[in-house]
Amino acid sequence: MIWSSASEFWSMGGYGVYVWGSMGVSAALMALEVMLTRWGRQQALDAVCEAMEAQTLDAEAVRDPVASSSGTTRQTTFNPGAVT
Amino acid sequence: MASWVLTAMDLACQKAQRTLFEGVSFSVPAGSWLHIEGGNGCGKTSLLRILCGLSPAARGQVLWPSARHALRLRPDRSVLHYIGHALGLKPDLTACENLCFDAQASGLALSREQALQALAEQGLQSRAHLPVRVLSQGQRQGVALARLRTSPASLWVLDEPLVGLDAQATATARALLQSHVDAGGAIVMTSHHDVGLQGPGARLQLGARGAA
Amino acid sequence: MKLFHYAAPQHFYPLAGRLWPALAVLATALALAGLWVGFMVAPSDAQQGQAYRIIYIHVPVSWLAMIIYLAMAFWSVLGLVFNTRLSGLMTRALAPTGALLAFLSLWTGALWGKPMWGTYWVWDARLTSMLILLFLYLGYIALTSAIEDPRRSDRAGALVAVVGAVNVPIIYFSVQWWNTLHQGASVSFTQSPRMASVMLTGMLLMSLAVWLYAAAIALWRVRSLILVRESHALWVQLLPEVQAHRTLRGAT
Amino acid sequence: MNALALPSPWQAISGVLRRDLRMALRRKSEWLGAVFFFVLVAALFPLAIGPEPDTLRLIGPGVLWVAALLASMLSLGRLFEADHQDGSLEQLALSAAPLSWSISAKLLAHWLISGLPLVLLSPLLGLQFGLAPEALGMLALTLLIGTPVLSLLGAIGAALTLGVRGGGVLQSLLLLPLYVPVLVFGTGAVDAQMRGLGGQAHVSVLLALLLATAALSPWACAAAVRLALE
Repeated sequence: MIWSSASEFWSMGGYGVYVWGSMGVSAALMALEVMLTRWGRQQALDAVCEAMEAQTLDAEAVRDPVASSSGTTRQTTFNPGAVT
Repeated sequence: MASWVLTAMDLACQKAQRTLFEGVSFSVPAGSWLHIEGGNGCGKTSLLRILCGLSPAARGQVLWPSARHALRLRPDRSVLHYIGHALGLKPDLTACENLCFDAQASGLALSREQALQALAEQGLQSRAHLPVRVLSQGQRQGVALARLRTSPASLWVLDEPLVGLDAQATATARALLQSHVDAGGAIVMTSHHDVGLQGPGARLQLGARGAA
Repeated sequence: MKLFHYAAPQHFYPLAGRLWPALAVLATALALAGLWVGFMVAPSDAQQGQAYRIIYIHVPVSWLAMIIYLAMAFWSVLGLVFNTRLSGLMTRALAPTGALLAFLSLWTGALWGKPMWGTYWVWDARLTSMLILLFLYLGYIALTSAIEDPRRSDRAGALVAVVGAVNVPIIYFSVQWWNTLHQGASVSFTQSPRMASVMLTGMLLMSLAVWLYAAAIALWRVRSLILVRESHALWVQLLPEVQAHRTLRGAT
Repeated sequence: MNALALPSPWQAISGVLRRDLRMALRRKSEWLGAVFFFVLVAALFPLAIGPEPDTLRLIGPGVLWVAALLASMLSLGRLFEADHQDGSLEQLALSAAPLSWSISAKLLAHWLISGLPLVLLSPLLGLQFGLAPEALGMLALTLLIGTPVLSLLGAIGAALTLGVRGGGVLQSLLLLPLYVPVLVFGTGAVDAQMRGLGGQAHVSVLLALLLATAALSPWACAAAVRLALE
């Protein structure tokens, strides 16, 4: 352990702003990417469920077109597009 | 022309992850025609583009006719002639220039006289030297059909060939198609109204699950 | 053939599912070890004092930004040649992480430049090339998200990645030439500090950590992309997590 | 009455070339606009930076090269977009001649219309920046070699973003990184010339870039165009 005290560690020989600036931002952005990927996962699961619902609606439309079209036609508005 | 046949085996097409049609198989021998029918958005144009090798089929395969053997690779203008919704005419060039340059750009030989004669047969001789942009939609369709007259291809793939034509132009177009089939060529076309071609032919209903 | 067994998204999905958590855990362990060595064990540098410790994040991130782009080019060539669906998805999964690491490389490079040369931005050959690499990443991401049709956007993206990869060495060479040509007052960035062995181990540990982090994130993201891309396939709809999500959605 | 003999692909290429040139001559507004853009941008910088001859001489090559680069990028939209809209790109894809050959003919026509005028105008504009005669000569030479490379690389961007919403902005984002080597060696040659070192090294690298892109770009464009036609 080369640091005598915690404050010396944080000051980093006077360059604390630069060292912790770069380390901090890197850690923050990586954490942000992890959260974004988790959010993307939920979006993907939503997309699959909506696709399944769209398919069941299509199946109904083929079986009895009049009944199903009169009901509210669910528009699959969600376009997964770019899931980052 | 040696006897050949255009065969399509178990074609399927997907657009934006939705299957437009699947299990479509047919064969069009020389001297016959195929009329593809179906509602809007059932994939008629996509099927034609697959037949031209422009877009890939999700499943299945197409064998194109050629003088010697069935071609597996992509066909070209010497074997097949495609007219889509967009007619492929340059608006700034005159009808005659369009025919000549298009033939030359596609690696085919065509003289001015042949082009002018084809336009005359289609009843457009008076407009042969006008820029295409001043022509009406029906006349542009006529220019596209005139290009068909000069094409060496034995297989014609036509998307709505008679749309926008007046009665007289429709008659000449129908005669052109009929003469091509009688001369041993083949036509695959989509059209909302009945073209009424005689001779061996078939109809293909797209859109119903697992078309014939 | 075994190789192509995992080229199908259906088989790659469970494999990625098992791989990425393991890689993530390994990455965090290596990162902690690397940081400990880098910040607690390694001595301060003779000339640069404590500021040199930024290399423990700057160098790994710069390496990875370059390696990820090459990986994207590799997957793209695979996709163009073998027409496998998975390659387009894998390239698309790698791109955001690569772009992030390229940006971090510039960010940490600037923060290191300030104490060393008094300016945040040095037109050094490697920093400039990294800036251009960031543009290549953004170009790929913009193109693939602008094209709706999945198949076309995969292949267009693959073309851009391959053309970009062919140009990376040419760009680096021309920027290097340009830098030496206009050799101004600023000291060049190229002579990195003499590496004491313990510093080197710290940096290598961090490089491995960032490498595993990138792999884990990419595999995790490719799973979501596979779900979206194959949402119409039956095997996706029968997945346990999809069923669980469906009941959850049904409940709300 | 069918056309029988199939002429060689060279005939097809000359057909595409003559057709594009004839169309460009009939519709001058498009490509003349790009040339005027080049002249205007080159005229704006002295107004912005001041008439002081030394600074103008220093920034002259860089400004003219960047203006030429932006002007050639401006005229890229016209390369495939019109043909894609009216269906002639499909007919070209179905042509008996290989698609990459037809595309190289289109690129040559595009360069003759958008690249060559820049080369011919550059000495004239160079005078505004007070460049010495040899520097003007080197500038014209580097543009003569460089603008085809800009067209060849730009064609890949144009083909990739064919029919894509917001394609123009996307094109510049895709192409600017690829334009860096040409810009560096183009301006470097003129700079070296002005400092008396002679720009032969830079010119040879520019020629290498030209040969490389001339070999690879038509193939990549053909692949991208086939992709866009799907």
